[in-house]
Amino acid sequence: MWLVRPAQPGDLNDILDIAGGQGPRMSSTLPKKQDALSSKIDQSIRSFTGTNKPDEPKRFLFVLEDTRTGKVQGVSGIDARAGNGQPFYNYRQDALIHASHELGVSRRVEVLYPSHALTDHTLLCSFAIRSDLRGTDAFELLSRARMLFIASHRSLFTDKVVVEIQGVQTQDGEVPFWDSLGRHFFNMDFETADQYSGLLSKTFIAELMPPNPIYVTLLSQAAQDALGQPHSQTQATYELLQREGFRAGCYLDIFDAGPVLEARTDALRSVVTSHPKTLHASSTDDGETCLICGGEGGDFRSTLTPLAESLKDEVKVSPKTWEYLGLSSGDTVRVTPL
Amino acid sequence: MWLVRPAQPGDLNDILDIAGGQGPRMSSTLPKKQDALSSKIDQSIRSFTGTNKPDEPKRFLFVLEDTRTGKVQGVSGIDARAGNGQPFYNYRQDALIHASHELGVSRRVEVLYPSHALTDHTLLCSFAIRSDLRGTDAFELLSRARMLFIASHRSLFTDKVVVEIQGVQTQDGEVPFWDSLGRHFFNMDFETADQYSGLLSKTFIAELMPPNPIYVTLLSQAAQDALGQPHSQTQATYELLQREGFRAGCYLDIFDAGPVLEARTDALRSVVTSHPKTLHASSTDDGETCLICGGEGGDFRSTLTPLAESLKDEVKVSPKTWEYLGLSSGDTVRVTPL
Amino acid sequence: MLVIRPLQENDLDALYAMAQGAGKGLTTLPADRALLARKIQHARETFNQRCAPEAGLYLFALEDTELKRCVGISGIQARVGLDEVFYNYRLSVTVNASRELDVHVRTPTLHLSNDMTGTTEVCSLLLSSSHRGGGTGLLLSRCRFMFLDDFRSHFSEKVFAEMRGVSDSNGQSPLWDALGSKFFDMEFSEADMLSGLGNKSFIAELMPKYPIYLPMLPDAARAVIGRVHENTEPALKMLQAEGFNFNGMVDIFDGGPAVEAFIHSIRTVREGINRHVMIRKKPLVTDVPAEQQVMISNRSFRDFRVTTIPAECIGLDTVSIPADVAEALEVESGDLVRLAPLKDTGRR
Amino acid sequence: MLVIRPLQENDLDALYAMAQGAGKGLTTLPADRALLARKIQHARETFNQRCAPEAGLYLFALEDTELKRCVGISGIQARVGLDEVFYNYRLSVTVNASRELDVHVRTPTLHLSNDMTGTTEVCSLLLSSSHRGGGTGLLLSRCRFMFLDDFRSHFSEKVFAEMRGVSDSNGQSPLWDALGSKFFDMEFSEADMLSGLGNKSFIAELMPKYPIYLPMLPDAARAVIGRVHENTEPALKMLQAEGFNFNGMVDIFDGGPAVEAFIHSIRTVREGINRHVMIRKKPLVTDVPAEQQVMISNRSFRDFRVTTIPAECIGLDTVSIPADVAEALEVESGDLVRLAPLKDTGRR
Repeated sequence: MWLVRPAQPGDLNDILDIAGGQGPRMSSTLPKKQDALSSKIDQSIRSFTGTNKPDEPKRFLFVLEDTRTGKVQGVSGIDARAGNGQPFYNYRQDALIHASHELGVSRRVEVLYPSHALTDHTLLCSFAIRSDLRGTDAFELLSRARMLFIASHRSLFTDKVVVEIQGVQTQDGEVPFWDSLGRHFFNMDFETADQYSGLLSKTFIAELMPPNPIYVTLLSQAAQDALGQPHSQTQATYELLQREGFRAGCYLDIFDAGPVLEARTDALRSVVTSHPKTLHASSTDDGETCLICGGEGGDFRSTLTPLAESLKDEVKVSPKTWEYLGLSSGDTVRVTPL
Repeated sequence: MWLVRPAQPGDLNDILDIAGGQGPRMSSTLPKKQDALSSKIDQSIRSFTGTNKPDEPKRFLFVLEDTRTGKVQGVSGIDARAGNGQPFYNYRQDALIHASHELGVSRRVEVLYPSHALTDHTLLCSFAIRSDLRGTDAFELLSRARMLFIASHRSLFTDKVVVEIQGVQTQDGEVPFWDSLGRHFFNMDFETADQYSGLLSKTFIAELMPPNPIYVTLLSQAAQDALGQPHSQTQATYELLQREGFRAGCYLDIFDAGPVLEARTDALRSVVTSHPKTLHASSTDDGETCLICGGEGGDFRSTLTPLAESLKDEVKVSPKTWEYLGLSSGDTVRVTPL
Repeated sequence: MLVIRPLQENDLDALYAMAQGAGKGLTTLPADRALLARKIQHARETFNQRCAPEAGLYLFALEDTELKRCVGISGIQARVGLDEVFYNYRLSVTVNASRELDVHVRTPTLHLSNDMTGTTEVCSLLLSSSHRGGGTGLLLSRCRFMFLDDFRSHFSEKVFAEMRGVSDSNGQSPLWDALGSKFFDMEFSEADMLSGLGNKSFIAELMPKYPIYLPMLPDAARAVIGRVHENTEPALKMLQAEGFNFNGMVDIFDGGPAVEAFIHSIRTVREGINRHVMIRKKPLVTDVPAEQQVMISNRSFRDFRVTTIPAECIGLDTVSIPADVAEALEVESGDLVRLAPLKDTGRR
Repeated sequence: MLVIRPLQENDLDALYAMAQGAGKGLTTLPADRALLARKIQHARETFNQRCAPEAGLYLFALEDTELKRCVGISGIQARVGLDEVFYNYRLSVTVNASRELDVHVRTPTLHLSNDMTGTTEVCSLLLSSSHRGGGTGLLLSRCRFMFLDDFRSHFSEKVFAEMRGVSDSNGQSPLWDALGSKFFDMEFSEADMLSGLGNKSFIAELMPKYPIYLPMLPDAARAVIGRVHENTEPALKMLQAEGFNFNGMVDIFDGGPAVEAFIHSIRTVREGINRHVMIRKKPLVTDVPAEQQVMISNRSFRDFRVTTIPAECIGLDTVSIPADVAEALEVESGDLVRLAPLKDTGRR
């Protein structure tokens, strides 16, 4: 059985295992170093339990546990406020029309503007899972449990949710957008820059990023082609998020030009479909498989369950599922179809 | 009875009368000079009848006729593509976060970026009406008949519709935003600039507009206060457009910083509610007053009518209304509630 | 004798022929008869002080008095950028540094600039191929500095010249190919010509307004920024010898450099001396090497004349010149004339 | 006797006292003992050539040999902007013109610039109030140009100085109030101090990156751009007399101008001459007016010394100086020394 729950200090090694197997784009929100990851877990626990230090931003980290083995097989996160109190950097792709009436010529000139417009929106992040689970129900559970958490803790989050999708990277690790732009200014390779961007202080981006807008036409062709394109490995994630209601807007990652997806929180599929209902026992283990969650803050749990019956205000679910969720009859749960 | 129909050469003097009574903001799309207005009417006729010259943009001009007197009491327009083949200028208001981690300070810095992003979207424009009709059903007819025209000629228009709302101007004609910004670069008063902007060639804007983004904090307080604020006289228009589904986004007029409202064409209230139906006679003149339209291209007519009965695919309307619309039983019409 | 004088209406044919021969390098004098006629007219009004000083266009003809024909031309524009907008790129540097990460990067950056607006430009130098060599080019170019010196109030303190940038034998400019062509839907030669015709609103309309970071351009384009066309190297050397320096401004199309100098520090100005004319009867060997020649100007605004004489003519207070030279200069005994070496003598 | 020599560790107390007395004008030498000690240490390493030439910081002390105390200081930074990012505003012009509408508008514009990066700066001049007057300030300032001249390879071709901008008696800067304060959540004095401490990443983080159009600033702010504080006017005049000119760069906080000159064209450099030392026995009246004094340097990099002597000591090939002066300069008979007038003599 798959269970999503808040990350705990004991998950450290399992998470490090998973983080190490991920592409570099992840490292900005999921540290690969023990110290950094350990404090991230501590911060997450404080966030779940509402015991944050003064001014400490809320950052939540979830794990996907295989309950048969107790082993963690995936991790996902939410930053309540993108940027965590600092600017959240993106490029905003926009077009200017350069036209000469007299000469009768008109050209669409694409420009990348440095932007912080997504700062303070809720950010889905830190998603990593064992590659053999990609595209399975467990994968969907790990990702969407976050939406259920948002639904059941709505006041902690903003009206808009964003998520960065890894951009184009060649098989030998080259990032065309970085090579054409960022490399010249940061004077380091993509992986190094990406790791630094996981640090709390984004001062180095303010210091090193080109201060003026960038003309797309001056980028290499490979970089132009990569604008707003997701990495092929992210396809399952991308599709899942689209089904959830996320759409690519005009924002791009400053390092690899991957797309930033946006959605209105209250229009997220998981939020719309998962009204709170009272938990009751079903006499059968049959039913369509659904996502279910329950529990407040640090007690939040989410899992997959066959749904025996769903009425207006109550659901009937096998008591086996109750155990995983740590709930009992009469408790409030949220259910959403796969 | 009020009738909205395509403008004709014979409407010239009536329209000039109305245009002369309007605030300056109108003049950019509704010329106050006979020659310019006359060619605008001719271009509109070509647009309605699909006889545009090669590369000539489609621009539609409607009039509100009092059928009892035959006199035109209002005018409204649609540009199929904002900018009409040239750039459509706006400021895009966006924010950068200037934050210093070390100093623990963070400041939201508002910036106005020159933008042409709304170029080629369908633009509602040229709206002018006798002031005593403002807020009446005739006022609503004149404005919304355009949405009905868009609904019945959907392929001529784009997926997004925008409309500029006049910005703040003091009682003695001062435009705070212009005085704080545009005046320094254009070296002319607001009214002059606004009139020039009605010319087909927007070359002078490319030539005279400050080429770089503007920091809001450096504008005068009055100009900052005016950003995105509609002129008090536009309240009825503003509310009507909001009911239609228009929302203010981040775009502002470059001269007076009035808001630019945006809507998805297919989500416009008039478009959503006005499915084509077959016209039949009603035996009564009673019924809720609705907007009705019919006719293709140059034959387009729209008026107010009591709606006797509306079924899935047909409507029953008094034959009196048929006359105004130039339609008869069995013709296709669109009806939408006030 | 070769004499500098203001350009006249009847020089049009000669001017047109020279402009045709010049090819595409000289954008300020395109081979367009109507335009050239207007330029001559403008120059006439300038010398006759019938136009505002800041609108002045001074065009000087080099007349071969035997051929009775204009064989060269050079010009001064009193102030650039008043009638149209004058654009350059300023070659600047953007520094990004992070002490925390020990990174320090300097990025050469082109900023669109109008900063030359209101400055005096020396321009439009053309010389018939038949008359090249022997210091004739020097006379045609440097006579302008004598004029600038004598009539400083008509000009800015600084004067500059734009040098033709690098292009290949087909007229392709590496900078244009990498930058301009991405924004202008035309060939380099067309943009250059349009710009030369003085109608620059298309630049305001089509030019990128934000800075261009050079590392984003290909090597071939970066290499030509601030460099001159090989045909222009002699002209650049001459101006450098006069005291002109690269001022950080480059042409927006081909990246050619602008060089500038304060008028008071131009060598011809610094080395200029005044003498009273004495008409000599003694015969004079005028056919001396360029190194031994000096330019002599009559210091007249309206009827400016310059020719060259052997340096040996110069005395302590006077200069003794043959009658035909005096006639060519329209001076008489006792008139004050200005003298300056024709060629770089190596003294500083 | 007043002698210029490299600053030493034991000058710290005197330096700290002077820095305290200087108030907020001098951001490069804040009254912070630890920082001043580091600066002295840096200068020691520079004179002893134990740091890279481009990282050099040359600090000269003016010692009153009777008081045996440092009574003034002046400095040269070999290259600015290498360790941190060096910011200026470039005062530029944006021209917008429409021929069709007959509009032509020039808008003065401030562009954030790092263009001084890598350039040599003369800086950090402080003089005890007890020793002002009589040309002592000139000696303290101009001795640096003798050093620059003798060791040009350590410096850039151009050298510049930043002049303190206008602020009122409460330390309020009109430009800061209109511009900086809108972006930095702090007082002018705090920003100025932070910048002086050399940690400029807050500037990269908080500074507006896009150009500032001057017409959008209030008159009071526009009026001070490129203008110096009234207390700094004498220093500006001195530098102008040396040949320094405003280079279009102004301070990002208070709008004070930067002035610059090519080393080779600085008056002290141009008027400098070399002579061989002769120790004189004849008595010498040393107490002559500043106009009759010349600076004399020993031309030593590591133990640079300068003092003043009466101009009458200068002979055709030699300079005859008393034994105590020779001792102060650490020179012997036959050594080559450099001489330059202390005060502007009006010659050009």
